[in-house]
Amino acid sequence: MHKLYTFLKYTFITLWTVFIVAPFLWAISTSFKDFQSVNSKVTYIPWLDFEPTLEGWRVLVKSPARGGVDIVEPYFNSIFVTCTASLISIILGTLAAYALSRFTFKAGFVRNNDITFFFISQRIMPPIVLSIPFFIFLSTIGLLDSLLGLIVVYIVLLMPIAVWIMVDFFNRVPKELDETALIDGCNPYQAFYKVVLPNSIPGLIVAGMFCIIFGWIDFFFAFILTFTEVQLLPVKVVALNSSITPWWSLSASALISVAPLIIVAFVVERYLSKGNLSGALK
Amino acid sequence: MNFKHKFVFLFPGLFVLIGILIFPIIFTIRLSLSGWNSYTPEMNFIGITNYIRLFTDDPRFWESFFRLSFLSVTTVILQYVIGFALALMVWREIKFKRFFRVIFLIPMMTTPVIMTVIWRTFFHESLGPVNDLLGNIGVKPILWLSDPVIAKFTVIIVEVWQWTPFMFLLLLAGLLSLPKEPFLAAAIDGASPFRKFVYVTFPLMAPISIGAIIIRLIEASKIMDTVFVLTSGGPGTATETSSFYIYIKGLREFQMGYAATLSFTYLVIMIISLTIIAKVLTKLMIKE
Amino acid sequence: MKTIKTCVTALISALLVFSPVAYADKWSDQFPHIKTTGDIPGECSYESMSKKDYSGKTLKINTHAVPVMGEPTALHAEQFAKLTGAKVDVTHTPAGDLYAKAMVPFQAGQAPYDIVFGFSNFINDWRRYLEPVPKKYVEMKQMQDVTPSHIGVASWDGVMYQFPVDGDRHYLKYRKDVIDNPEYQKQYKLATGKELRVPQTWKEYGEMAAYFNNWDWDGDGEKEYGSAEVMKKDDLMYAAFYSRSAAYSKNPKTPGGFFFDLETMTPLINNPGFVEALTDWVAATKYVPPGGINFGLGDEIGSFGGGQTLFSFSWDDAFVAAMQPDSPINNKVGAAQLPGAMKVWNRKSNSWDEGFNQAPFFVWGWAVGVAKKSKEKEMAFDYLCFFANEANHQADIGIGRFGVNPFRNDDFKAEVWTQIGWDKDIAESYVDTLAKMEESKNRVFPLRVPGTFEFNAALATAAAKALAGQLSPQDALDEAAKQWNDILNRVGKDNVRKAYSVGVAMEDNKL
Amino acid sequence: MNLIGKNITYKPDNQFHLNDVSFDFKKGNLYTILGRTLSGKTTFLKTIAGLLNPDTGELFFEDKDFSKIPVWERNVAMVYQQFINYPHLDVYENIIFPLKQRKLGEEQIKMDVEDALKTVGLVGFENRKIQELSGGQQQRVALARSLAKKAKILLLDEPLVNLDYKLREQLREEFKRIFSEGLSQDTILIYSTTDPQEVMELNGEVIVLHEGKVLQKGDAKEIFENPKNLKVAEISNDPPMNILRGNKSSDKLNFENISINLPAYLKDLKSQNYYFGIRASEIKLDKEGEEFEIELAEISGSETLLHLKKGNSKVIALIEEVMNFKIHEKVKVKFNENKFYVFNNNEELVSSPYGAHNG
Repeated sequence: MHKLYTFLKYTFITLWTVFIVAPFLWAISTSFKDFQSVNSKVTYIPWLDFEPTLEGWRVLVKSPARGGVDIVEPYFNSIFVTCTASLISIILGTLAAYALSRFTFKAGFVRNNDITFFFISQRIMPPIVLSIPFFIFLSTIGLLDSLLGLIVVYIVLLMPIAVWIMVDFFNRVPKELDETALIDGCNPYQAFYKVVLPNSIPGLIVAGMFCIIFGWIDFFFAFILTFTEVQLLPVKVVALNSSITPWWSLSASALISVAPLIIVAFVVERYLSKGNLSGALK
Repeated sequence: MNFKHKFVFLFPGLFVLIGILIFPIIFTIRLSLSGWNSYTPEMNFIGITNYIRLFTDDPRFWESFFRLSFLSVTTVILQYVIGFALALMVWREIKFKRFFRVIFLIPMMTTPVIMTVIWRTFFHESLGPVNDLLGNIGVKPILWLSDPVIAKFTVIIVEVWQWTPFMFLLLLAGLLSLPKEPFLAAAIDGASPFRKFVYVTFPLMAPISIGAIIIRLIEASKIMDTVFVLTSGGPGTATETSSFYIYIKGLREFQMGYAATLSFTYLVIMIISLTIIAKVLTKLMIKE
Repeated sequence: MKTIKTCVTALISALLVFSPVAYADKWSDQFPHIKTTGDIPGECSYESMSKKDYSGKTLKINTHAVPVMGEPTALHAEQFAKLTGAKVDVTHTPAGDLYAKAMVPFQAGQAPYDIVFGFSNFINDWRRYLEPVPKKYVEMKQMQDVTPSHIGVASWDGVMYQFPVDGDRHYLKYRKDVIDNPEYQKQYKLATGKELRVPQTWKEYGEMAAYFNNWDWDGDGEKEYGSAEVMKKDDLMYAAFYSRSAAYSKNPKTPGGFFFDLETMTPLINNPGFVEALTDWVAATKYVPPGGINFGLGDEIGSFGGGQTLFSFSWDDAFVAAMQPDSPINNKVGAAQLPGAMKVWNRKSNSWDEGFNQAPFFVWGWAVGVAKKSKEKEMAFDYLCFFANEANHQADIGIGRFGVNPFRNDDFKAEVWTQIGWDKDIAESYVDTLAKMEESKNRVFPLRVPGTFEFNAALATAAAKALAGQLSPQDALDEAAKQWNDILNRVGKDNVRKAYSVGVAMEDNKL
Repeated sequence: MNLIGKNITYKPDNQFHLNDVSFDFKKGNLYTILGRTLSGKTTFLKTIAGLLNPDTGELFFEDKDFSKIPVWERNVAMVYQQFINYPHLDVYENIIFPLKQRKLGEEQIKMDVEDALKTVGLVGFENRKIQELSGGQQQRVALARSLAKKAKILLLDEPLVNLDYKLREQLREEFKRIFSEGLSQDTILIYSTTDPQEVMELNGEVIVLHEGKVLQKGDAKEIFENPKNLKVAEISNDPPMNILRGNKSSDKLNFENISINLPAYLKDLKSQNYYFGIRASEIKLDKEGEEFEIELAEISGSETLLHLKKGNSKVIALIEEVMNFKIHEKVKVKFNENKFYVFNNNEELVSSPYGAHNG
């Protein structure tokens, strides 16, 4: 019985791993192909099935005038926008989450839960709903096609995530902890940053991770709200999608775009293993 | 606790959010009462004409909505079941634990709109590896993207691949934070693994599960990039979802006023149904 | 005087083009792109542009993804910047989003781009935001060589809004190595009792495609299929449908509209002609490669260009791509006009007119305009003029991935194509095909009216439902026609009629 | 100079947490709040600390309106039943935290901390992480932090309840010592508990709290000997006092199935129905006694608790040694007839074996 369970367990894990890895392997293989190797028949292994070429990768750094896309600048733009927006969202979101977790708010029929739901409900709106209003909004305040404008929009996108995770997290931090700090002579701000914050690092890491992921993978707002000054990575990559789709460079860019976040995966896993995140996620 | 300081904590975030959102929301509502389109880009007032059109003469929207419900509920259930199973398996000691945990997390780090392009080549009916490999064992080409029924499941496969890690992470973290005592008690009672799961693990995980399911439902209901890249809503309208339909009406056909009507209606329906779902789940999963 | 001058320059340029040796001048040294021809004198030649000074100014352009149109845009931008000192920012956008990407800021009263690329059928929605091409460009020599059809496509009611940089039409591509193969001709005759030849009608096309479907007819160990077509909804697929419908529905005896009856504004798309075409098309789902029902233009080009199918019909790109030196079917493809039909619907008599009918479809193609709100209009037009100057154009049309296709009389010469390595008979059949389309008096132009997108999207949705087997062709088109009526009511019949009459005038050879 | 509360009521969500509570606490004294879980003890302490604002009522300390002073300026200290320390700081940093907050000089801080550590017996643990300490040690750290502060009001909210039996006993002993040595005459010490034994041992002024209401105030002995009513009698005894419905006849106390000779001190009682209370420790095994059936036998420490039943009468007896019984076994027990408390139908004390008579 136990042996059977172990066998099934490892089988399932192996199958799932194969399922997860398969598209990446396919992307790696495809990124070294050319038009011929993609379009005439199905090929898998370089040298054996097809003659590999680095063209797909070269396209990513070449100038568009020579048929490339030059993703270097967009890459750094994406990192900058994602990190800045995440940071601001985490700061504002954590403050709000702390308030919602610790204090009682009443205004008419509105209670804490309603305010929390208001925050989270922002995630319900599909980007398409907001894209046009945001366009008008940003053009009114003169932030279209700017990093700042994108950051403003991403804050709306990311703050709900930060609030959601941090409210949960703070609800699990005994409120006696902050009460003790108050009694020990801290005013509420001091209690927050001297005591609550240092003990919320796991929560902040998870919230930060989710913010970074959801900021990094956004395509729609970056697409609608930028023109020539600022370009983000996903938009640039999608712009590879010409009438003849260059599967090879798309594959290469897919691999490159996931790379920085794999680091995030390792960080999260490390904290998970140490058990530090346990309290962070509900 | 109740201090006036509480407002200093809440208001920056709240007001930033409201400040950024108030205009878009009012704008959307106003836009939904106008006939703004590509040829008359004006904020004229046409009353509830758009709403009448939506409720009396647009079966495609409602079809897309029910399709969306099917897709998001199915994917979220699959993600939950698989994510829970995976989390249980790498919860306790297992060989290469850390390796598996990292691997299981990675799909959600990929940009859907880019990754789905890879999936499209992957499921390409004549030039993709899946049908080719299946062909080697004698399976006829499966119409992954062009059969109205199978295409839905292809979308589900891709969504499950992308977002199961999200469930997995939340549930694994939940498992790791469970108190040890109930498990000790169960072990002393000599409960079988199955009974232990049903009577100890699952009830303890119920609140976490509800949170994770609701958040995933919210996210899954926005499903659009996948459909857009994978099938463009086709074949026919077989994989069109609400947000993709709104996208078509808004940014392809440029019926801005009508798209705003769809958006607003969609939003209201979603908020109501998610509230109900949250209530029902709480009833079902948490025994008083 | 002017005529003489034109003739002389044309002669000179012709000489330059056809001289077998690479022409070396100071410009081609600096810009290897034009090494075959060197600079060709003209209003917007390299020489003329180098005299302009736009330093300190920035030109912003939104164009299609690299490489199709995107690469030449960027390339010429780089050259233009070098010549004039201007800074040129180019962004690339997938085809499906070009419309929205320009339209959103247009409607918000913004002009983030000086130059916007799009498709020629955007003209009606875009023209109120576009600056008409100034007289001096319309009248310049470079423009004189553009064929009347393409001047028509770029203009609205006699005013040119789009700067001609590309010419587009749908035509048939076939595998010469099969159709002209005596073995297969015999085999086909034996099996079907019919001739294997370049299909003259859609029925022949279908029969041949069905016969050469799902077996390895080129001996490469892989199965080949009958036809690759754009069937994926919203991805230009309605163009494919119009191409298939033209022969059945464009009756030279009944002028006054192809999509609508101009007098009554009744949608015609559910008449028996269109239904017949859609029935053909539904049958075609049987002889496309697996997944072919979900092919976009890229898939079609990849599939045919990769040697997977016998036929394909759409834009030039697939043909030029297939003829690239590194293509596996290089010099194995032929071009021909779209198939015709042995009957055509007569909506006046409400019956079929028997007899062969063929109608070329001048589908929309790449088009580009200058934003009215742009602050750099002069520079923008200079750029476009430079983009399309003769030296650049000659170099661009030979590069398949650029997506720049013939639209000048000079392009319809076989030598242009043999020079880049095409077999002579292929080059001849190609230019002959294109020229015949230009000459045809039974042409169909794309729908360009307010709400074009809605009309096309409604039709595409209906056709896609038919292809997917969700509806019968008649029901699908009835549904589309009903939606067309709804859209007409929303937009206003008179608005649509007014705009549509411009296109109908071209079709009826009145412009 | 006292801590005075007047008519304090706290009633969030329409439920009383504090119901018209008044008190007058003097410096240098120990006050114990006795009450069941959810009786309002924590609310009471938090109100004094300033963590909660009562809906009505006044609070004065040193003749100042205490309610105007925010919690962080009140100079109180509080130890929770959960072991609350700052997990990101080590033991030493934990203890100096409030001192640094008050910006005391370094020398002063050092001395205070050493004193505090010595008092709670944690010398040598300065650099330990909080998570590395046992529950009892964690609670000592919390106590040390409160002591080092030399606060004018020290609040202890069931500090021992989450410790195991042995530690509790041990720490309780130490508390007695600490309270007598380590506290200045300036300090008001308020200690809340559910455990009557603790109240007895700490021997301070007692306030019995139930559902937010003060039921009785007085010293421990007074509460024990003269519980004002049935509720106080239940709360102030562990196990709770056995309550039996019965009547008094001329020479007997009659309960269902049982009758007992009338003790002398109840002679003057009117003959009618009463509630009779008797402590578990006053029911003894005795061969002469009534026969009861054992429903449950619990062994706790060195004692055995017997849940007994006869007909519908149920009582608990406390045997002060460890004995083994079988369930449903029959035993004979005797009630100490001199230890009956009598409550009237309004549940008020009428007569106590210790002399108080209220009518």
